[in-house]
Amino acid sequence: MQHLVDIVLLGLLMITGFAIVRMRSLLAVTMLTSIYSLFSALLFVVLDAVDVALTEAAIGAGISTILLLATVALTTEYEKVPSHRSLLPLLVVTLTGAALIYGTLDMPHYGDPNAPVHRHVAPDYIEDTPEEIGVPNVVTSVLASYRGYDTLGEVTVIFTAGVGVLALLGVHLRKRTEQPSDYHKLVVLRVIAKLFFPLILLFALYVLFHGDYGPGGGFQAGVIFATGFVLYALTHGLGNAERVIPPALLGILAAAGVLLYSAVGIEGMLLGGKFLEYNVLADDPVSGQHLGILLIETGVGITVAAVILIIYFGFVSRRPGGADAQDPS
Amino acid sequence: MLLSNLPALQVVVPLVSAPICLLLRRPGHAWACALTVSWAVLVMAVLLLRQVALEGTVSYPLGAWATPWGIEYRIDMLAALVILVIAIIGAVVMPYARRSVMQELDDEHIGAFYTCYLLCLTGLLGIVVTGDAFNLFVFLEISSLSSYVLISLGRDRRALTAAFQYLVMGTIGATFILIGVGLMYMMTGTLNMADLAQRLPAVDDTRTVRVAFAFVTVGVSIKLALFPLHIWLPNAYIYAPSVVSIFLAATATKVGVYVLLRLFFTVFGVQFSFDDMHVGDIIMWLAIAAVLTGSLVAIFQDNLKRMLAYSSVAQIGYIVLGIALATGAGVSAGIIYLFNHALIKGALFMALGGIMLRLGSVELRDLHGLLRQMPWTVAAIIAGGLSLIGVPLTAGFISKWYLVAAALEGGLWPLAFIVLASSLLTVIYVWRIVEATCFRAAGDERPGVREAPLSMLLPTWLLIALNLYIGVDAEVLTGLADTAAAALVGEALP
Amino acid sequence: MYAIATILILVAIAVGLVRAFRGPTLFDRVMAGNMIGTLTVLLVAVLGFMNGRPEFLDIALVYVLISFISTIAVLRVYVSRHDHADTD
Amino acid sequence: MSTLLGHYNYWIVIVLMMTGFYTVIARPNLVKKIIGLFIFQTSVFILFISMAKVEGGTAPIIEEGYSLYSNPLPHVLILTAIVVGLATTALGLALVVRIQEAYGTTNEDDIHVQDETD
Repeated sequence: MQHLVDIVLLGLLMITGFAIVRMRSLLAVTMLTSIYSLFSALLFVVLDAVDVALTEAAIGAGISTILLLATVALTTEYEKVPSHRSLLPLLVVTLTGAALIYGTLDMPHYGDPNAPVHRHVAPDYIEDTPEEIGVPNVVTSVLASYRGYDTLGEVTVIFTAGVGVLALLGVHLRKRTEQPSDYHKLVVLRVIAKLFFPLILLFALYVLFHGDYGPGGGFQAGVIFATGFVLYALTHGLGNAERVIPPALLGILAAAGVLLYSAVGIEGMLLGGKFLEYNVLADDPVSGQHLGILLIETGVGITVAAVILIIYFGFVSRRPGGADAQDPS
Repeated sequence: MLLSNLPALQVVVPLVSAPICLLLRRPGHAWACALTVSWAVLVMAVLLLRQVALEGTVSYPLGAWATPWGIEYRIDMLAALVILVIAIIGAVVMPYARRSVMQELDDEHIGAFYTCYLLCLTGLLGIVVTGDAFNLFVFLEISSLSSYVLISLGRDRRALTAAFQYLVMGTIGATFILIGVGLMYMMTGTLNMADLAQRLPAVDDTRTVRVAFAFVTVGVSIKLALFPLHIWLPNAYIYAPSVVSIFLAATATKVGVYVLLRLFFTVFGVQFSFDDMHVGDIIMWLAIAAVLTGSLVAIFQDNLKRMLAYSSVAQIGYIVLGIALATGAGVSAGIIYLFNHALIKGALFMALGGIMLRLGSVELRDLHGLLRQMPWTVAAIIAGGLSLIGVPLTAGFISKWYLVAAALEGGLWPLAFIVLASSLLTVIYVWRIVEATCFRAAGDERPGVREAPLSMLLPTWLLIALNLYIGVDAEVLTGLADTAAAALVGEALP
Repeated sequence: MYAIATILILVAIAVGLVRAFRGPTLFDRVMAGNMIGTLTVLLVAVLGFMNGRPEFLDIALVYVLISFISTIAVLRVYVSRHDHADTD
Repeated sequence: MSTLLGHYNYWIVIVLMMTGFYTVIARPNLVKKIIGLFIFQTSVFILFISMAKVEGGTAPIIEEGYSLYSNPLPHVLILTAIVVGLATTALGLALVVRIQEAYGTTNEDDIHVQDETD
């Protein structure tokens, strides 16, 4: 059964991919991209990668789609027909693809339990996690502890994106009174959004603190948290959303998350351990690990939520055609 | 405590200071923060080099997890040298940056600028220090993303398109590297480079590993702008703010070369890379093409930044040429070249930044007779140009000397000939600068154009002085480079 | 039982995809996208029960949220401006 | 036949990757290029996750009654890679918005024309 779902989903992905290349309406393409991402997230569920599925859906189908929509709204909606057709791209792609197919011929088969990836390094993570880290979710233990340094890099990457968007687009404050033109038509939506808003934030906290036991963690929580505010901004207007969480605060929060993460690492050094060694944080190693993981996941969540909001505000506070008066360039 | 954690601190200090820099509201404070950190990084780099020279390769397990389960920092002589290059450039460019950035950027962007600079520094250092293939990808992305932002902050609108083009190509390169790392992981089950080196020989006759090798090589070649994947480079250097041109030209591509060395010699091993995959032959031809086309195109450029950018493409060709020889002498020559070229290009772009500040243009026709008004800056350009050509008593001579010697040692006298011939091409474009600035009368008056400020002139001349010093006394550098090269080439021998 | 449900959901997704491709109006695509989102949630739930680990229903919750918000986003951004059919 | 089944996943994934790659290098519209990058990267994620799958295994969250788990390491790597992908997409789109403001177009060919005539 799993195989069937796997095969069908891959087929659907392929069809969607071809449609994305062919279609010229960027709006339609954006929605297909969202569907593409949703399908791949489904595939991740089938392939046992529940954490990844959660993230891909929230990032790919959620945030990326919204960013794409905002960009299409600020630029053109229809892609022009290329003025010249060249065979070179097709040639490059065919060669690259052929090389990859050639490379698959000696690969271990899909799902083979004796493949090298399942024999070296990884089995020890599964075996040692219960006693060394003491959390059931092995993905969390590897992410936050064994390869915690990669995750620090990941937070830095998203922080970089935040700074970049801040520098490129800036976040200009909107007046509260500046409401969407059809504000009065949105009563139902506003009521629902207001009801949902606290629930979404609560759910984000659940995902954050439940990440040790089930799919989830700081990153996913941050995205969900930000999504709640995006919903609020969509229904109540940007000015109101910026009053709830001022853009100036967002920059500080984004930096604070990275600092919290690195502070945990440096604390490990100060206590005589290595950078990011959690064992020394508490009297017994396992509770040290728990504490360390909790703190860094919180740091990740703060930065991710703040940066996604910076990015969102940055995009939606631009006016079509670049009529942003404050911008000198 | 401090010394034993040196490898981690080398990267963590700039990383932590980046968010702090964003929090500092005033542009001056952000600059001070970046300056302090750059010098701290230089001090650490020197200490680290000393440690490596005394004790040999340093390994640092992050999170105290044993390899290959955790991520390892591994610093050998090569890594220590490349860190030193990055640190020197960073430390010299920061005092220089204040004036240049103040003039070229709006106040509101200055905080973000220094934050991105620190992030870029973090990324570049992280790439060099790490002993983990995936961690390399992560830090590569930190440095790339921050450099896209830095480039896009240039005044000209073409900075935006240059940054976009770099973003697209850079991301393709990074994704290729990711695919390659994935395939390597698939065949070995590990991501640690030392562990990979041990486990790859058992599977290196599989088609999967061969494809993995090809993909990582192509991915890295995009990053280091090896011909013909260099098309992102000229525009990125030209339209970026001056400080960014200096920093990226002197460090980013060098780190790309470092990754290539790591890959060929440490991870896959000389035998697989050069005997089985014949990568030496391929990159040698590409390098020759880069040297010739880069120099030729540079001759016809009227914009000095563009001229130097194409010259960079050629110089990268020389460095890769050394690597392609795959002998101890060749690799050593490549490393020396890498080090010296960073100093030369850094100095040259710095001098251009000074001209940009006073003149607002680096078009050749606007520079006529500039020697009178900016004698020190023009002298710096000429000194740097001589070094670029490879005139004796400059660092450029040392690097070319070793390269030619390595080529002759390998019995490749046509190669030596090409190096000499292309140096003649370099003479031509350097002469064009000399002619314009010294022997042409200024067409129209340039009132108010005077020597670049001391804060910019001193760093420029510091690099030039370093250049001349190496030209006279290169023993320390060549000694270290020989050690590094011997370790690389010898490591893979049975 | 679960198997049959899975197959039916997959068929429904494929049908929805056809509408998303063909359009012709924006509303058709929004509708199709929303429908695929809902079906995805169902599929995650069914797969969870089929594999005996229904505690992963958290994922389904996130999908609901995402599907809800992206539909609103599309409509908020475009509907006020687009009342005519777009043709491909 | 076993080669076919054993490699089905990988082959389709390669087709997907190339779809994205083609979109990046062949399409002049900048937004479309970013979408192409997105597809390219997402497909590479599927490649990694496919290699993590163990036949008959379950999600790597330890629980009584299960002994065979899929490989958690690629999951971790891809979580990181997804974030990197988002960062790239966001920056790329921000650049597109600025390019639109500066040039009035997001078509690569038109931008070249404008740059030439400058």
